Amino acid sequence: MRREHEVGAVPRRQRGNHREWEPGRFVKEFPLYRLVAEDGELVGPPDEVTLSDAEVLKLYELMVLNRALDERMITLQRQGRIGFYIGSIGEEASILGSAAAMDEQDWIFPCYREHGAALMRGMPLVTFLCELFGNAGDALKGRQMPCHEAWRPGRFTSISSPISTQISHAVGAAWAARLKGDPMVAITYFGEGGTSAHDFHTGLNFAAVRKLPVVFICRNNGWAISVPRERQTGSETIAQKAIAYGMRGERVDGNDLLAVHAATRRARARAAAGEGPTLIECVTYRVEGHSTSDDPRAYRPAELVEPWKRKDPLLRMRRFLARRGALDDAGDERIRAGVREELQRVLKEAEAFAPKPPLESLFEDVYAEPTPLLREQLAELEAAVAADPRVANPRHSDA
Amino acid sequence: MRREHEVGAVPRRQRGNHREWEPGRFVKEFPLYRLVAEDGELVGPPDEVTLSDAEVLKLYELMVLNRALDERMITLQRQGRIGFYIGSIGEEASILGSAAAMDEQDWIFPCYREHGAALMRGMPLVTFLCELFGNAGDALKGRQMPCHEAWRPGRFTSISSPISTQISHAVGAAWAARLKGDPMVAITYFGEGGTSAHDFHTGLNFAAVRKLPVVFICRNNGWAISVPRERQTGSETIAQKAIAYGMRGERVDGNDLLAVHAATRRARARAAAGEGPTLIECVTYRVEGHSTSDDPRAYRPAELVEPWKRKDPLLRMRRFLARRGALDDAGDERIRAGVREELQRVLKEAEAFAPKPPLESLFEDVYAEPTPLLREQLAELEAAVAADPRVANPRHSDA
Amino acid sequence: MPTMNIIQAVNDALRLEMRRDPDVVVMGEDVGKFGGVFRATQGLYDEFGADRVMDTPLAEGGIIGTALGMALYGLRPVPEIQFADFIFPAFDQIVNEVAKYRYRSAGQYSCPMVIRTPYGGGIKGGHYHSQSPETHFVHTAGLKVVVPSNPYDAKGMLISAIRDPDPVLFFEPKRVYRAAKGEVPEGEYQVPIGKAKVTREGSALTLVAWGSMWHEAEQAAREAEAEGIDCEVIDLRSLQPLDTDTLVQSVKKTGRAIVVHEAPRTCGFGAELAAILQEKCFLHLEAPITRVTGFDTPFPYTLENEYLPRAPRVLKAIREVVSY
Amino acid sequence: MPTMNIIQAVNDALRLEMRRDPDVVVMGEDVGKFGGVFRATQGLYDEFGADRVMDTPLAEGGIIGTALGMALYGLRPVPEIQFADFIFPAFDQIVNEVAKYRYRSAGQYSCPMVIRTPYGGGIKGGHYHSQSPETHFVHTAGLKVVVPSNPYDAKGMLISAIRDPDPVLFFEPKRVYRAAKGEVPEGEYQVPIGKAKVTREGSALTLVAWGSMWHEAEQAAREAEAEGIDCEVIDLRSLQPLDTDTLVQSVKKTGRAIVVHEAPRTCGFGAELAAILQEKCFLHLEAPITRVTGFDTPFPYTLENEYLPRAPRVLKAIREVVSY
Ligand SMILES: Cc1ncc(C[n+]2csc(CCOP(=O)(O)OP(=O)(O)O)c2C)c(N)n1
Ligand SMILES: Cc1ncc(C[n+]2csc(CCOP(=O)(O)OP(=O)(O)O)c2C)c(N)n1
Ligand SMILES: [Mg+2]
Ligand SMILES: [Mg+2]
Repeated sequence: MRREHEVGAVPRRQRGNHREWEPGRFVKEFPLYRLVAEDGELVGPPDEVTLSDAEVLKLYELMVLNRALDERMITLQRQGRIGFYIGSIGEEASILGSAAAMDEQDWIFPCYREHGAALMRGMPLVTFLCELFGNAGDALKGRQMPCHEAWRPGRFTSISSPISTQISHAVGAAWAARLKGDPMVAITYFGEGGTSAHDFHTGLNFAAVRKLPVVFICRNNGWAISVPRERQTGSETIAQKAIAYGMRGERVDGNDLLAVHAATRRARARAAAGEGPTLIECVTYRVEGHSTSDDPRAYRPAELVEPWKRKDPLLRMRRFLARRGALDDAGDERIRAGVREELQRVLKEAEAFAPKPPLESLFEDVYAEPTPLLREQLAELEAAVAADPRVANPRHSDA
Repeated sequence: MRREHEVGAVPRRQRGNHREWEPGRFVKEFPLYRLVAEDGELVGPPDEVTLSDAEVLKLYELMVLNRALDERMITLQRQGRIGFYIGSIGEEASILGSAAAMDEQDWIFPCYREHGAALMRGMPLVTFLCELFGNAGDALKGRQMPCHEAWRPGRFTSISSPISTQISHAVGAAWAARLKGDPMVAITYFGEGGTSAHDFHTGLNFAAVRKLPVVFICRNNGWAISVPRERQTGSETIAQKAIAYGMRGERVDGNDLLAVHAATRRARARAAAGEGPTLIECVTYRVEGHSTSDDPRAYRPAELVEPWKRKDPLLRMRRFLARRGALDDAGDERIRAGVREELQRVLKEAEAFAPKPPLESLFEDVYAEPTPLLREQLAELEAAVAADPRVANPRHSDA
Repeated sequence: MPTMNIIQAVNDALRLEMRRDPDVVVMGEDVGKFGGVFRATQGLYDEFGADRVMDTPLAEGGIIGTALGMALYGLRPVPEIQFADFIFPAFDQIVNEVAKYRYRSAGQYSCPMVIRTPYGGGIKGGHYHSQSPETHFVHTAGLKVVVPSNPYDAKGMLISAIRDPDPVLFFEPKRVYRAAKGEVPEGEYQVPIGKAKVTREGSALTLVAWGSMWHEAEQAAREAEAEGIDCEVIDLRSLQPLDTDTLVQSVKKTGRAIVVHEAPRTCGFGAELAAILQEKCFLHLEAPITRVTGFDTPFPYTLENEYLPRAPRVLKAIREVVSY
Repeated sequence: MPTMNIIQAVNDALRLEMRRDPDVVVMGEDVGKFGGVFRATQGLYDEFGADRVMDTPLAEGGIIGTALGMALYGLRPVPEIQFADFIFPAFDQIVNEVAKYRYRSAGQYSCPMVIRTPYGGGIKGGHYHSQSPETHFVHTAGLKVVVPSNPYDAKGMLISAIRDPDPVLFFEPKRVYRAAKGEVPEGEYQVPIGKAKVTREGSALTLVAWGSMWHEAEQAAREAEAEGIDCEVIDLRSLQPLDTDTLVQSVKKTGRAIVVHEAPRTCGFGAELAAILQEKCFLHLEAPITRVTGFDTPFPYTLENEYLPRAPRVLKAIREVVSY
């Protein structure tokens, strides 16, 4: 390890050299990487395409499912059947393109919009829906808010609400894999708002100083609830933040499934080869409100959204596939109909579960074994429910 | 406010553009700014010199005092007369050059090595020494560890041990000054280890997004206790971290008083003009142990330190002044003798204070007014001391 | 007098204080144009402008750290933490910096600010939109901690908090943000920090609660009354400083006490109250001080009503304590 | 049997566990070549290499966050926080992530780790090298919290903690790091987590303490004995889970109890102990449970001996409680 400062040659008569960043410098230094234009034409180097048409078609199907799922669940929330929903409308390519670029053994550390990646990793749709209901079919025993799923069999980790905490988890897992000699590369997701959080800084710094195998995906969707990207950071691009850590950075058209896939694939390969982590900025847009709790009309003029509707990632892939003769209108309609039916069927299945997990589940999994205190508290709660059913039923209690 | 993503032109057929940083790129992009060479020769553009010879001489005198103070206090600690000391041997130019470049009304948010700046801002030497003793003359009522002084009349804020917490305080004060229309610019200090901390990230991000009047001084002294700079961050320079925030960055020879002063002066001017903050990396070296609690022989080969002893910032200024005919050997000896005498005299003065602040001071300043609980606890403690003098005197108590 | 809910009362207090004192500023995530995710700062951006109603980047540590700097320099910042669950990234700034700044500088500096944050369960928020972390801050010397339960107190205590020379954690009971309505005087008035309120007099036992759970305690007291049990109810309002006198007086009279809070029981503020009351009322106690609280688990989603110490559980405890 | 101090015992436990289980890794600031600022990890770097004894950048949140990721993936990280005062930047990761990971994933994932950190006053550390923040973690469901007072327990409990399936906060009493010496068996052995130890039997009252303050309690008990007061002393060792049975049994016997801890009194762990004991031993109590603790101020520098609840203050309380 070199322990001496590297100061470089010190030029004589050198003038004060504080760096001013001419406007546009980093936009130029990190040009938007794109393979497919909005009209579906392949505009990038064909040898950089990392997906076959059949693979694109499969991902397109998943995008359609993801979109339909989001739309349906937003409706369900409005109907009061679930309490909350947060989805990825408009950001599907950023999520699915990158997740698909990872290998089977790789771990995914999601933010809260990556439900499509959970499904890709084999989480049954019904299990996902049960999580939204928090019912007896929920793999999480009804413990978390909707959209905070976890799916261990698919190495899809547990979602928490606090922003960006997952970033250093990904770094730690990658570090562990390296120590164990496993070929695992971790991928983690966050929004551009999440780059302001503490854990973005420590996560990227730890990863870069150890050259750990991590791919950092920033979904730069322009908004953190009501806060526009310009109020979030003074940097022109998110990608340039990689420089602070001596890490690679890349800016990608986040609505271009192929570009996201190719960039992630390259980042993964470098990470696996011991060349360290990459920060990928997927430039995309949050076309809807932040979540079902939000109404963007209070802070965002509708005109801003319009151009992004035209950049819809599903539309682009549909056009791409159409150009390549891999998907026609009838085929597309078949996919959509299939998705609608599946959703309908699985929704029924999910709603058939008992609405609540059992009482004792409240005290499980706090520790590997319940402590005496928790056993005491369960007994206390059971006695209370027995004494007064209102304990377990708010309708009889609230004023 | 522009709320749309600036994506720039999207080139067609553009190849994957993940940025690799060729080794040395940022060392070149942020060349070390120097005005005076090690032999004392002015090697930078004369019009960039921002100090008269008389001013340099005054700062040189303060550097000599600072050095003598550090050396004397380390001895005092070894003699058991004070409990702890942390100084700035070898880093005097980084600290004093930058502090001197600020205006009278500017606030200083120190790390824990900027005692010279406190003295520059009018903190009486005896008050500083009383803080080290934590005695009845201590302006802090014996509450903090040695070297955690605060000096409100000089707008020198309160030192705390947790690393980098002061950074966002500086940003907040600068923000407040702007809202109030005051021409205040805040300056804050931290080590290169401190750039890994949470508060570095949030502080710089908040400052840049609002273009606040702050000068960030990183004393890159190569070490964070035993952790070398290479284990701290993967970036080649600290200055390049400015890019992540869209902030100006500059790398300066931290052992060159004139260069540090000139760079800070420029940064201050830009900040005051509403052009936003600057991150200045002062490349220097921690020639001694981290503090009196540390023994660097356990982790740092002595050879590493040798070259830096030759780069001593005091020596360089002495040579510079000698070349300019502003200081001869006799003059230098007079300065040193004066400093020795002053230290001796003030030390006596400080040691004359009662060793402890009064008992009731323990309960003051927790709140503006003591709460009933605290009054009760004071009474409890007074009763305990009255009942058993050992309560206030450990020699009678410890096993 | 107009009728307001708690959000409106908070909003009114902020507006009045900002009109009165140009140094009062509001900051946080989404507090600007949007007016806060609960709309507590609605309209302030329009009235006072972007300079005094500041959206910040997404970093609670940065919000509190910069608020501290503002306070040192002479502003009166009122930072909002969007949910109390998200206060932990700012924990170091709050407990190591804000709380200790006056003490460690021996009064040379101080950093008065009011950290507003909605807390507590009952809105189907799961682990991360339901926590009640008040204990952490009560344990930290140098901070004041208040929790109003109704619009009148919310407005009066927020005004007091903003004028207070010390940093105040202002926990807002989001479960009753809109449900708790009441008459609120127009214009400014203060409700002093450090004073509890006896909201119901009784002799059988003392119920102590604050924030959302005060409503459950009141309801339980009403139901107990129907059974002939005559509860005294205390709305604590201020946890630090604590109105020990009011508590002790009540418990010396009733000889029995139940503390109700949402946070997990172990080391919750109920523990402190039990410790103090058994110490100061020892010879008057006819039953142990009893705690009806959240359980020692993370806050659940589906079973949140089972988790929360609502009126039926309080009522059960009342019956047990009076017959001890 | 060799004689060791606490640092040596901790070092021995780490070495043995790292030899036994290749998944055990040590990480933190200065823990590598330097062996930690208190030298608790000395020699581990040479024996196990830079891959298993990892110096990290200066960011406690990053240390705990990455440790969490490592634990998810199957390592057993033992992160060191250099001083307990610096644990707060990691507070969010600890209370919102580490503590809740198993629960929120319903057991799909878990993140066992041992967070070692020296705590407490008495080394002239002032505000930021003296704090005792145990309460915060005891209040947080999902964490275990232990505090050894002597080398034997330090080694045995650290081994237990490393093998524990849950995250454990391991607070090391730095005031007696070197002063507390004792015989420590060679090779591995466990001291179970969740069991208190009666270190002195007596009938007049029960003294409860842990870590450094156990030594003060013991000394006070010795001095009280000279006055004919026969104290029972309990070294709590484990705060969460708590050995309620041992405590209750003792207090039912003696009818009187004093809790001694360094942290500020309000909402300190003594409050929880007082609350539990008055609840479970109500009819046996002959005096209030009394707390001898640090005061509700930041930890001072010069007056630290006045601040700490040392033996003379404990002795005074003993006299008062027995004559209540
Ligand atoms: C620590 C923390 N602070 C605040 C919040 C509230 N919050 C939830 S999402 C969000 C905005 C996130 O924006 P971004 O990171 O850009 O992600 P996006 O929602 O756009 O995908 C905020 C402020 C939170 N969840 N966690
Ligand atoms: C939050 C926090 N973590 C750890 C420490 C212990 N500590 C004190 S100084 C230091 C190293 C700081 O290095 P650097 O920032 O480079 O400053 P330097 O001492 O070199 O001036 C560490 C780890 C601390 N004071 N605060
Ligand atoms: Mg966003
Ligand atoms: Mg350093």
